[in-house]
Amino acid sequence: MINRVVKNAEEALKGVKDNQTIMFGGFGLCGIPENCINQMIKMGTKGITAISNNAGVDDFGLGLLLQTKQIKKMISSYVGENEEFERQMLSGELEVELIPQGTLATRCLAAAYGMPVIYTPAGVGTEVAIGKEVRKFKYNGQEKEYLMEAAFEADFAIVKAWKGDTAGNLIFKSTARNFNPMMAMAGKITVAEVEQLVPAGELDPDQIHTPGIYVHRIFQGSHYEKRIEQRTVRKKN
Amino acid sequence: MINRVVKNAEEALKGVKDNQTIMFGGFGLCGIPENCINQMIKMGTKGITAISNNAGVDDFGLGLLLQTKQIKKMISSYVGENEEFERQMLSGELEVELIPQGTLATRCLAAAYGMPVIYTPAGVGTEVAIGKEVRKFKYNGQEKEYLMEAAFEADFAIVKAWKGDTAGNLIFKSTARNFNPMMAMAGKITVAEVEQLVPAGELDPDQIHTPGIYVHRIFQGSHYEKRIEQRTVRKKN
Amino acid sequence: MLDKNGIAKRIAKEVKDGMFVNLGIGIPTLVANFIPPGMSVELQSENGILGMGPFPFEGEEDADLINAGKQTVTLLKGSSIFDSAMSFGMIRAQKVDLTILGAMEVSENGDIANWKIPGKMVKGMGGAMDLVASAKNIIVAMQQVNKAGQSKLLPKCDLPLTGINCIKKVVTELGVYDILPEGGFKLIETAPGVTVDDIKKATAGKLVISEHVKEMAI
Amino acid sequence: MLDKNGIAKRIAKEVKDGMFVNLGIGIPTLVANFIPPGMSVELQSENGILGMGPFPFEGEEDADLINAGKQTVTLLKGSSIFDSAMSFGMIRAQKVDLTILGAMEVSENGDIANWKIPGKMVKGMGGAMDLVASAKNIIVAMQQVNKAGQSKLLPKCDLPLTGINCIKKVVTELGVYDILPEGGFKLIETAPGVTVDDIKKATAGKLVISEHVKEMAI
Repeated sequence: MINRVVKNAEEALKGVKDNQTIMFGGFGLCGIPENCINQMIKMGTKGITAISNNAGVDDFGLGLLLQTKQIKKMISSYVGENEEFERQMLSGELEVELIPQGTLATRCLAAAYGMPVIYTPAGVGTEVAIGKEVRKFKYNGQEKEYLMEAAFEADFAIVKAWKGDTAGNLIFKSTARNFNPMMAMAGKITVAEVEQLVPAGELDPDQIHTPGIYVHRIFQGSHYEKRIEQRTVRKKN
Repeated sequence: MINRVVKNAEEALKGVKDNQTIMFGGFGLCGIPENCINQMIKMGTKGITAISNNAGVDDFGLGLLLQTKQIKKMISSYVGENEEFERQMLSGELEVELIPQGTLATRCLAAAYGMPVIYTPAGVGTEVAIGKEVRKFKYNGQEKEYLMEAAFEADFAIVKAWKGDTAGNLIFKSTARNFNPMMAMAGKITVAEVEQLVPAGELDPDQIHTPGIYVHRIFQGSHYEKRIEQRTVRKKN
Repeated sequence: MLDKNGIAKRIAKEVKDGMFVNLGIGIPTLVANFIPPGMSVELQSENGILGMGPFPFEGEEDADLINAGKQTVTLLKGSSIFDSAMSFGMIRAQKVDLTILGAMEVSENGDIANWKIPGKMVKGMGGAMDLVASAKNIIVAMQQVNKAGQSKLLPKCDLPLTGINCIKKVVTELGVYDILPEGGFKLIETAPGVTVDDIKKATAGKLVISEHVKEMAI
Repeated sequence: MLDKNGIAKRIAKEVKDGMFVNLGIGIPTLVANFIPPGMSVELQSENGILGMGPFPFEGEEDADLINAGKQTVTLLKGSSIFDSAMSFGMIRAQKVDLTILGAMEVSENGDIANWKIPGKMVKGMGGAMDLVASAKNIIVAMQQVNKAGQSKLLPKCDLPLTGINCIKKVVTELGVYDILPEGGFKLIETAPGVTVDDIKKATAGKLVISEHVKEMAI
């Protein structure tokens, strides 16, 4: 067993420098690496190119790193629910590259699986296609056009899992899984914070979502707020 | 919940015709759909193009369908351990397309994930590259050549899982997983035989390896022999 | 004229037994409320759920269990959770039978715009571009006329596109339209109390009046 | 001159703490027996294991748990199981630090042939083509001379290739060779009792004798 444990977020983020590309797991506020985001604020790392499906809200998640203006560029699929984001984007302070959600996921998968490019039909005929190779392929008996999209290159991937073991194996809970497994596999250096860190041997090898070979540093986070963005409920009758 | 249960192998393989392309899950004799293979022998389906990593052994696994000469063509990565196979191949009775194991796996994944083609470096500069597009890409800071490989098209995918539920969700056990999940996702019609079929709701949604949306027919198999190809042990001292 | 629930109710009639369905944010989400109880349908949420259930009871919300609209939801029996690569994999592989989503504009050749108003609003496309590029059957749920009184069924979309030649059917507060392969909105049903004249005024794109136009039965 | 175990023992010295290693069938499999007990190394088996352990005790074999050579094996603490797409995904993504495999022929520019003898033997390439195309560091374990007495270290491979320009090091019963970027087998160590003359006779490809050739210490 190769031990991947580090003490805390500080140790986990050693080597993060200004002007790097960093992936952040999570969908909305669900499954985001809260401890590492807080640590990034402490560190004051600047000029971040953030690959993340969303940008958090004004006062939580990646929104915090927008408030401190540590993010230079966002590569995301959906960035609503964030006024500060909108202000920085419209004023030109923040660079934004919007790409389809499936393209974002699959460009992570491409990096994870050593595929330099993938083809997707998402965005054909739209402004997303500008400057990209368009090529016809047959799939499922249908010929149509596809865009060539490149694997991401990220200096760090920072993800949040539910359980992890000392070998770096990760298990995600419910829809907090989202982008976390692919990003975990896509970083040059992958940092995972987990709610529960257990000794190697406690997790069922058949039930690992992300094998430890992809995870370079793992630690048990603390004080998870797990804020809910849209609390929707029904009444018992 | 959409119910995917059929009674048995006979019902599961309804509609299988001569001269179709069929994927068979398994690696060696590990995780192979024993019940369905036996049913195919009963049915006498001819002219099968089989996509399977291996060809079984002379008297078990796909080897049985070779004995009955039901297979016209094998698409595999490794076909040792099978004398009848070698005889048919050298005599020209059997068409054989050998492709790298990772290429086989990834062409299944491409079908499963709606990617018409993928690029892999496996086989560049070898006879596997003959007639294929070779293209240079940069990945992980390194520029090298890749082959373009197409997603498989299979009329049926036949897989074996450990547990399944009535909604078609699958869980695999240990290395009996191998090619089964990708093939399950890659068939136009996917048939899954399982050792244990349980009611929907009994499996943990976080631990499903193959979601039921990909699995069209599921049944509980019986009389699994699970033969071991290379029994290797050490002595207790 | 239909309200939002009316539009959702009408669309629910397009949902058939055994379908896997993806519902977008807004009116499409309401469709789930009108699927007949006996029908076997599974909802896919592109953040990684198959077999999505209704909102949780008060006090049972789980921050780790949300839908693509970031709302707290529940799981039904037989559900499964997967990562975003697999989620969009199954969308591209056309395993989802029906996609229902909102739009700002739809053109007579089936183009859709729903993610950006240049200079004003840029929330992003989320999963919409993936869905419209791959889905076999796409229905748009929308208001036919915008707040300024302009039709959103157009000869050509003005806003940046989400996808091209992809929409098969549109259901609005006024009627139900099939988009013809050769182009055009073919009116097949009118909403209760709505006349063909009302519809003509509210349709900027090419309108084809079916011989068999009937009033919606909902 | 080394026996198979000797070759494996020498190669084991190339394995470093913290490495993920893929061992091919044959001599490479034996390398696992010579990794020092205190060292943290995880073995990857391309059918879908990380953290592969030794053969099971008699009576504890599990038909569902085999390695890429189809042998019954065990799992160590911290192991994980995955499908073949992920397995070759991590191989292509160069997460495996060291690959050790057998060969029929190696050429002086690092080409390797190990999967086919036309007209005689066609077992298939299995995962070998994927491994040699992607691995950062590949060591070949082989006999330097075939049964007919011919060298298998060649100017150019005669047999169908498995991969090109990929082998970094070769360990045989006679010696250890680095393959030079400009081409050539650079002899760096001789096996006990083997002379440089013995090696010259057994090497058909370009041989470069290092100034610092020494006898292997194993």
